[in-house]
Amino acid sequence: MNAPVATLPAAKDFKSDTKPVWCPGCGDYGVLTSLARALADLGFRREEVAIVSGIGCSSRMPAYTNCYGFHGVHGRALAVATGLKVSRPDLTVIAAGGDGDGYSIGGNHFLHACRRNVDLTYIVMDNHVYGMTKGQSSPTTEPDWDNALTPGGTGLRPFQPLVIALASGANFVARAFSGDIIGTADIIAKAVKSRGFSFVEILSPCVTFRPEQRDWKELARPSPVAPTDDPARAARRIMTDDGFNIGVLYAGDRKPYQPEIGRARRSLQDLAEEFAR
Amino acid sequence: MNAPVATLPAAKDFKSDTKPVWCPGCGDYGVLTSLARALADLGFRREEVAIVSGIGCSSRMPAYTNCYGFHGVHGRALAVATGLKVSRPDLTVIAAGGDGDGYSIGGNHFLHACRRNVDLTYIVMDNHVYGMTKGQSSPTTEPDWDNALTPGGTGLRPFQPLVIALASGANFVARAFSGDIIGTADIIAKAVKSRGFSFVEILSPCVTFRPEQRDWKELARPSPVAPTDDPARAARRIMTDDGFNIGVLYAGDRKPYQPEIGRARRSLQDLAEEFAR
Amino acid sequence: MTSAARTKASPGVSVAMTGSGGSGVMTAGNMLLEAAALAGCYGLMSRTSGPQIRGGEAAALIRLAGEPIEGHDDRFDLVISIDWLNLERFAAEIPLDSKSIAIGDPGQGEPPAAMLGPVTRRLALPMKALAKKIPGGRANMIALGYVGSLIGLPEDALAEAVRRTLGAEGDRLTASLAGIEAGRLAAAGVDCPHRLAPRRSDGAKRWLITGNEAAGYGALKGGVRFVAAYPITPATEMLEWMSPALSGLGGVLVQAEDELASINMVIGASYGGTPALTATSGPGFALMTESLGLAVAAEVPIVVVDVMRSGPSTGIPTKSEQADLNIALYGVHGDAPHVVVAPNSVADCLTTTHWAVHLAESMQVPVVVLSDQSMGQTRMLIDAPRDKDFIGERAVAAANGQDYKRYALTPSGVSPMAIPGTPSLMYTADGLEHSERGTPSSQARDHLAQLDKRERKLRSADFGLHWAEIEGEGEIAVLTWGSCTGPVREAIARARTDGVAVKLVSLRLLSPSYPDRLAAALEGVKRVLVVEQTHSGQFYRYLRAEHALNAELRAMHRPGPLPMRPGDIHRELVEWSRP
Amino acid sequence: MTSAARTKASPGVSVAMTGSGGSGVMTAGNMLLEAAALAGCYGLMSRTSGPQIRGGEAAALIRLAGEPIEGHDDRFDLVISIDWLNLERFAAEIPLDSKSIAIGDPGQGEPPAAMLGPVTRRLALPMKALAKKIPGGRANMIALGYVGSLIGLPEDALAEAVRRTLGAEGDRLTASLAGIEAGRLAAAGVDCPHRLAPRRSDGAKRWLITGNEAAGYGALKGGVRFVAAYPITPATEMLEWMSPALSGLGGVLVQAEDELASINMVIGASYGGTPALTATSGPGFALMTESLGLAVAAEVPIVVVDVMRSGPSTGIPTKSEQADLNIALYGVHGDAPHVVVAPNSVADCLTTTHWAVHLAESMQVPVVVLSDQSMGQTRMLIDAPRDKDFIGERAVAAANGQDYKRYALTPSGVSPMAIPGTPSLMYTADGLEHSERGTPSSQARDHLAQLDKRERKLRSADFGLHWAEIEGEGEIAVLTWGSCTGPVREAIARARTDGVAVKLVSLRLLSPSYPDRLAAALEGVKRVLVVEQTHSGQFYRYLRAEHALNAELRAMHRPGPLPMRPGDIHRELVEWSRP
Ligand SMILES: Cc1ncc(C[n+]2csc(CCOP(=O)(O)OP(=O)(O)O)c2C)c(N)n1
Ligand SMILES: Cc1ncc(C[n+]2csc(CCOP(=O)(O)OP(=O)(O)O)c2C)c(N)n1
Ligand code: SF4
Ligand code: SF4
Ligand SMILES: [Mg+2]
Ligand SMILES: [Mg+2]
Repeated sequence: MNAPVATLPAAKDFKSDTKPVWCPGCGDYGVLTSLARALADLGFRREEVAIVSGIGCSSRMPAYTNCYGFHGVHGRALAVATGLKVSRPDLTVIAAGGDGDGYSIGGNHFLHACRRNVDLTYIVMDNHVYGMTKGQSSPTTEPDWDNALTPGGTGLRPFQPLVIALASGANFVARAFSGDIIGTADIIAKAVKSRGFSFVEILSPCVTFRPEQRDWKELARPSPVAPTDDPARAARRIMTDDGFNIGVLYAGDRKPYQPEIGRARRSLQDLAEEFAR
Repeated sequence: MNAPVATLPAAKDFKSDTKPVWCPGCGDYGVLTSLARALADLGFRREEVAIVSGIGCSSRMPAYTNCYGFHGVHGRALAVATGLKVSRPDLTVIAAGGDGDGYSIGGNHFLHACRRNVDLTYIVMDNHVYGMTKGQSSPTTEPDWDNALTPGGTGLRPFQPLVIALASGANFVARAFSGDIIGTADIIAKAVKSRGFSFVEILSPCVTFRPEQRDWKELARPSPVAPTDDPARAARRIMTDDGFNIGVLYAGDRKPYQPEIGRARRSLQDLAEEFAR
Repeated sequence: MTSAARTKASPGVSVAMTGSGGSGVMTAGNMLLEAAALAGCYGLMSRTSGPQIRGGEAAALIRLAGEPIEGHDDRFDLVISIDWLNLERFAAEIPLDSKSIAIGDPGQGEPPAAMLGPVTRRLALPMKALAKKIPGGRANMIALGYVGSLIGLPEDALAEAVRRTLGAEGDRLTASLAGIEAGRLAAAGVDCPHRLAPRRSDGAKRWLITGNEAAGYGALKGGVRFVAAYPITPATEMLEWMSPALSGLGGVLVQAEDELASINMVIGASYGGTPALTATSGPGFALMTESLGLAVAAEVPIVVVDVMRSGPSTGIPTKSEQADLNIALYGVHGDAPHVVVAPNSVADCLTTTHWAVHLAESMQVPVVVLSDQSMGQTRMLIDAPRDKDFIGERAVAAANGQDYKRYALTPSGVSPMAIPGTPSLMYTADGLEHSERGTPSSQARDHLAQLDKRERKLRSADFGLHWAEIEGEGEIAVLTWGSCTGPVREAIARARTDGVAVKLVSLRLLSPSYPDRLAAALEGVKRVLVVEQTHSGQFYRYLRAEHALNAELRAMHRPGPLPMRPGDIHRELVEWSRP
Repeated sequence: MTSAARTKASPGVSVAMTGSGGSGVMTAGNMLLEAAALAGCYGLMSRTSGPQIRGGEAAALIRLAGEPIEGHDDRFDLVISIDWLNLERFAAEIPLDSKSIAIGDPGQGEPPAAMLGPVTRRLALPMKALAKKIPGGRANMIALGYVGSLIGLPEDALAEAVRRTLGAEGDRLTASLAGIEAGRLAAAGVDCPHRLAPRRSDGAKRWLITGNEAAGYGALKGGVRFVAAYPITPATEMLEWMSPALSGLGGVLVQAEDELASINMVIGASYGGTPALTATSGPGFALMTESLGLAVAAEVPIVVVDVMRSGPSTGIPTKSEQADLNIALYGVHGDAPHVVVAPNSVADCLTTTHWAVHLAESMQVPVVVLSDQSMGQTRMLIDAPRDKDFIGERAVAAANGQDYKRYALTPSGVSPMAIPGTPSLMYTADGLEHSERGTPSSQARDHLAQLDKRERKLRSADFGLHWAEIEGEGEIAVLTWGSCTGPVREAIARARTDGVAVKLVSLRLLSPSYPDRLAAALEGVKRVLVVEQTHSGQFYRYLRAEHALNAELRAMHRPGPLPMRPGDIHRELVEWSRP
C-alpha cells in the first residue's frame, strides 16, 4: 500500500484488504465496487478522497476503501463531512451511510446539508430497514412491513428522501440501484463532479432482513426522461414515479457554500488592538 | 383560578396572570391572544388542553396560558407532545415554538412528526431570527441578513417550512400573521379541529432584532385561492408565492397515528406463561 | 490452592458449541438448555459471534448445573465444533484446560492448535457424515444428541426439548429427532467425567428468560404502559419483547426517530400520567442526558434502562462492560439529583426494573437502570420470581380549592403532581428554575429552595432492604455491583471451601449514595475488595467520592469484552487473605 | 474580626448603577470603566437584568481599584438608581450596608425599603430634571458625571471615555459631555468616603476584555482556525467575537443546525488537520458527549468550551454556577479519558484556552474548557497578557514506506496522525474499538491495548507548571478552581491582615487528576477548605474520588446565581483557624 503511486490507481486499488462484515449477497458490495470504479474513472489519487460515515452495515464503507476514511457515530456523517470539506476544500469528500443513519437519527443534518449546499457527495444505501440492528423499520420502510419491534408494521407513511432533498435545496439528486454496477458508478461520478451538495439514493437490498428486495433487480430501470434543472418538476416526477426510476433526476447550479479559507487579512496582533487600553 | 368552572371559559380565561417576558410590540402577544380566542371558540375547558414547547421567546407560550403546560428543552417540543398525545388521546395537545426551536435544532422531529401524523397542532412563531439568544440567523433568515455571528449573513438558502411540512406528510398546513388576531384565531381553530398533524406557521415579528418586520403588516394578505387537498399543488403554490399569502393552504385526510390505548387483551400472568418451564 | 480444588468447587458442566455460519449451533444450544430445564437443572446460555452481520462463525456458551448458577465458569468442560472455521477468534472466550474435552468432526479439518493447546483429550464425531444419512439431517442435531448424552441429560428430555422448539410434527422434527438419536448412539460407551447431577425435583416452577426480557417484564409489572425507543444493540431485544406485550396490556411502544425523541416522548407520556420507560445503550444514553436533566428539573418520573456494552464511543456493541457507571451517575449538567440502580443478575433484572418504576413514580424523578449486555442477552433458567410489593404510587394532586403549587416545598420534597385533565390544577412544568408555582425564577432563594427540595426527595427516601444484596460474614468483604455479582458470589463460595470467610455486598442502589447503610453493612470488615468491569475503576472512584469507608480498599477492575471469571476473583481473595 | 476590619482590607470602590428599561445604565457603566482605565485604575463590570428579553430593569455592577482585582466585593459602596422600578429584584445581588450610599432621583418615587434598609446615607440627585435642561440630555450621563466625580475620577478621564465611546463629534457627544459636567457640578462639595487611589502609572499596557473574548483570543493564539457552534447563552458572545476574527485570520466559523452537528463538524475539521473548537453551555454540552467519546476513541483533538450557567436543565441561563464539573469529567459513556481544564480568572480565560488547544493537539484528545458566565460576561481591566509558549504541535505522520498504523502502541500513547491528502497513509479513523491499524476489533487484547494507550497519553503527559495556581504558605489551604479563585484570593488576603496564613491552590487541570503534584502542593498543610460554586459539592467529591489527601477537608459549596463573596470565605477561614 505504500509504494509510491506513479500511475493513477485503478478501480481495484480503491478497495482495501479489509474483509467486509456484510452478508453474502448484500447490495452494499455492489455500491463499494461502483464507488471504487467512479473514483478511478474520475482519475483521483486515493489520498485526495475522504469517505465519511455514521453507523450501520452500509456505514462500514470507509474501511473497505483505500481512501482516507472516517467512521463516526450514528447519524452524524454529514456534520463530520461538512467540517472536513469546509476546512479542507482541496479534498474530495464523500459521505456514505444507510437510510436509518441518514433519514432517521440523521434527518436534521440531511435537511441542513441540502440547504447549506457544501460541495459534498452523499450516498445513501437505502434498504428500507435497519440492517445492523437486525431488522427494524426505517423511515423508508413500507407501513405494513411486519417486524419484531413494530409488529404489523409502523403504519407510517414512508419518508421520501428525494423529495425532501429537493425541497431542502440539494443541488444534485439521483437514484441508483446497487445491482447495476456500471450505472451506479456513472451516477456517483456525476455526483462527485457536480459542485455543491449532491445526493445519491442507492437502492441496495438487505438480503438478510428484506430478502424480497432481491426482486428489485427486476424493477429498477433507467428513468425515461432526462434530468431537469427545475426542482418543482423534478419533485413532481419523483412523487409520481414508482420509486424505481434510476438516473440523475435533478441537477442544479446553486452556488456551493465555501467560505474563503487560509488567507489571513489580519494578524493576532491586529486583533489584540481592540482590547488595549 | 380554582373556582369550579360552571360555564365554559372565555378567551381571556385562557390567559394566565404571569407577565410575559416578551418585548413591547413582540408579535408573540398577538399569537397568545389568538390562541386563547381559538380555544374559547372551540369550547374547550382549560384542563382539556396541554401546550408544549421548547426554548425561545416564543416557547414561553405555555406559562402565559391557563391550560396545562410543558416548557421543555430546546428543540424537543414535538417529541414531548407526541408522547403526551399518543398516551392521552383524550387531551388536545398543541406544540408551540420558534423557527430556531422547530426548524434548526428541532428539524428532525419536525420531519418525523409530519410523517407520523399524530393528532397534534404545531404552531411556529416564525420571526426569522433567534430572539432569545439576541439575534442570530435562524433557518428561515434571509441569506444576507447581517448579524454578529454570521457577519454579512449566512449565505444560505432559507428553509421552507411549509414545503417541507407538505413533503413530509403534514395533514394540514397553514400560514398566519400574528398581527391579524381574528384571522389567526380562526386558522388555529381549524388546525386544532383537523385530525392528524396540523402545522401553522405564524409570521410573528421580532421587533427588537428584526425591527423591519414591523412592515409585515403591510405585506400579509389572505391567500387568493381556496385550500387544496393535493399536496403537490399546495407545494407549487407555496413555492411560487412571496411568503405572505395567509390562510389554510392544504388540508388532507390522512389517517392519524393513534395506537389503541387502555384496553388490555392480556394480563401480566398471560405474559409470564411464555417464560414458565 | 490448586487448580483441582478450584475445579472441585465449581458446579455444573460448561459446554461450548461452535460452528461457522448457518451451522445451527444456537438452535442446538437453546435445545440443550430447554432439555436441562426439563431435567430439573439450572443453566444459562450466552452467544458470541464473529464480526459478520449474519452467517459468520458463532458459539453457544452453555453452563448447566443442578443448583442455581449465575454466570460462566472459568473454563469449559466440553467444546464441540461442527467445523473449526475461524474458531481461534473465540480462544479468549472459551478457555480450555487439560481437563477439557474437544469434540470435532474429523471431516472438517484440523482444530486451531493455539486454542486447543492444553486440551489432552479429543473425540472425533463425524457429524456431517452422520447427518447425511438422515433425510434432512443436520450436524447440529448430531452434536446435540452427543453432548446431551455425554453430560447425562435424559433421552426424553432432549427429545421433548426438540419437540417444544419445532412443534409436534413435521419433517424437520423427524430429522431432528433422528439426529439426536444418532448423536446419542455415537456417545454410547464414551466415558465423560463432566456430568450433571440434577438436585432439584421439588416441582417448583422455573422460568427460562433473558435479562432483557426480565427487565421488560419487570417494567410492565411496575406499571409502565408507554415506551418510546430507538433500536440499539444490546437493548433492542428488550424493546422487541415489550412491544407486543405492551399492546396486549393496553399500552404502546413508539419507535422514535432518535434517542432525543424517545426520551422526550417518554417525558411527555409521563407528564400525562402514564408510567413510561425507554431503553438504550451507551451511545443512545449519551444523547439523552440533556433531557434527563429536564426530567430532574421538571420532576417528571421516567425510567431509562441502559443495557451497557463496551465503550467508549461505538466500542464493541456486542460485548459487555460496566463503564457507563460514570455517565449514569454524573452525566447530567448542573446539580441534577436522580436515581441510578443496577440489577445484579438475570433474575434481578425483573425485580430491579420493577423497583425502578416504583422509585421513579414515588419520587417523581428519573431513574436509570444499569443493566448490561451479559445479563441482557444471557438466557437463563431461574426460579419463578416471587411477587415483590413495589407499588409505584405517584402522589397525585386533587383539586382542593387552594392555589395549586406544583413544586411546593414539602418536608419529603415530593409534591403532589397534577395530571392533565384535572380541573383547576393547570400548571406549566418547567426546566427553567422556578418558584413553587412553577413560574420561571432567577432568584437565589427559589434556586436554593428547589435544589434543596430535589435533593431532599432522594436523601430522605427510605430505600428499604432492596438497596443492596448482603450475604455472609467475614473480615474481608467484596463490594461489587451488577453482573459482577454472580462471579463474585461463586468466588466467595470457593473461598469458603478454602476456609476463607468473605462477605458479599452488592449495591443495587448506586445513586443516591446510601452511606450510613453501607457503613453499617461493612461494620467489622477490615478489607474490602472492590470488583467491577471497567478499565479505569469507575466504581472504586465512586465509592471513594461518596462514602467514607474505614476498611482498606483494593480495586479489581478490568474492562470487557471478556466476562469476569470467578477464578480470578477467587485468586485475588485467597491471595489477599494470606497473612 | 470586626466588619470594619473586613471593609478595610477590601480594595477599591464598588458601584451599582441601576434603572429600568432603556435608562442607559449599561452605557454609563461601560464609560465609567473606560474612564477608570484612562485614570490608570483596574476594574470590572458585570451586568444583571430582570426576566424581560429586552427593556426590563437592569444594573451595571462595577468595581474599580488602584490594584488588580478579580471579582466583586461583598457589598456596594454606592448605588445610583435612575429610577427605582423593580429594583427589589436585585436586592440579593447588590448587598448594601450602613456604609453604603444610595443616590436616587427625588422625582422618581421612593426606593424599595427592604433593599435600602441598612443604608443610612441617601443623596438626592434630580437626574431627569438636570438632563432635561440639556438638549438631548440623558439621566444616565448625569449619573455618570456625579458618580465619577464622587469617587475621584479625573474630569478629563470621564470626558475622554465618553469620547472614545461616542466618537469625536456629534450631538450625542455634546449632550453627553454636558451631562457629565452637570453631574460633576452636582457632586461638588458632596463628601464621599469611597474614593479611588490609583496606584499604577508605570505606563504598562492593559486590556479591557471579557472572559468570553479572552477565551476566543486564546483559542486563536493556540492555532484554532475552525469553529462550528450553535448559539447559547452565555457562550454566544465568545462565538460572536470569534466569527469576524477567524475570518480575518483565514479561518472560519460555521453556524451549525444544533450542537450534535457543531461538535461533529469540529471533529471533521480536526480530522482534516485544522485545530478546531466549539463553545457552548450546559444544555448544549450535554448534547455533545456522545461525540466527545468519539473524539476520544478516534483520537481526534478538539476543544470544547463550556461557559457554565446555573443548572440543571435550562436552569438560569444568565447566571453563573460551576455545576457542569461532573458532566465534564464523567459525562462520557465508556472509559473515555479526556482532558478538562478551567481558567481561574477573566485574564486566565485567554491563557488556559490557549493551553487547551496545545493539550488537545499534542495529545490528540478532546479537551473541555470549563469557563462560566461570571468570567465569560464580566468585562475587566487586566494587565496585557504576556506570551506563553504553548505550542500546539500535533504529531503528524509522514510517509516512510512502512505500513501505517494510525493507532500504533507507542510508549507515550501518542501516535503520529496522518493528515488526509498525504499519500500512502490512508486509514480510517474509527469510534469502534480497533487494532493498531484502525481495523474494527472486538478482541480483548486490542480493547485493552487501546484503552491502555488512551489512558497512557494522559497519565504520562507532563502538564508543566500551568496545572495549578499555587500561592502563599500556611497550615490551612484553600483548594478551589475556576471563578471561585478570585474571591478566594481576596479572602486569603484579608485573612493575612488578621494574621492567618493561608495557602491558595487553584486547579486548572481537573482531568486527568494529578495526584502527586497536588499532594506535593499540599505538603505540610493540615486543613483544606474546598471552595466551589455548586449545590452538591461536585469538586469536593471529585477530590475525594481522585486524590488521597492527608489533610482534614472541609467543604464550602453553594449554588449560583449569586457570586461567591470573599467575605463569606474569609469568615469561614477565620472561624476554622481559631484554636
Ligand atoms: C446513538 C445510536 N443509536 C442507535 C445505534 C444503533 N444502531 C446502529 S446501526 C443502526 C441503524 C442502521 O440502519 P441503516 O442506517 O439503515 O444501516 P444498514 O445497517 O441498514 O445499512 C442503529 C439504530 C447506535 N449505534 N447509536
Ligand atoms: C441545547 C440548547 N442549545 C441552545 C440553546 C440556546 N437557545 C435558547 S433559545 C434559542 C433559539 C431561539 O430561537 P427561536 O426558536 O426562533 O425562538 P425566538 O426566541 O425567536 O422566539 C437558542 C439557540 C438552548 N437553550 N439549548
Ligand atoms: S444485514 Fe442486510 S444490510 Fe446488513 S450486511 Fe446483511 S444484507 Fe447487508
Ligand atoms: S427578542 Fe424579539 S422575539 Fe423575543 S420577545 Fe423581543 S421582540 Fe419578541
Ligand atoms: Mg438501512
Ligand atoms: Mg425565532
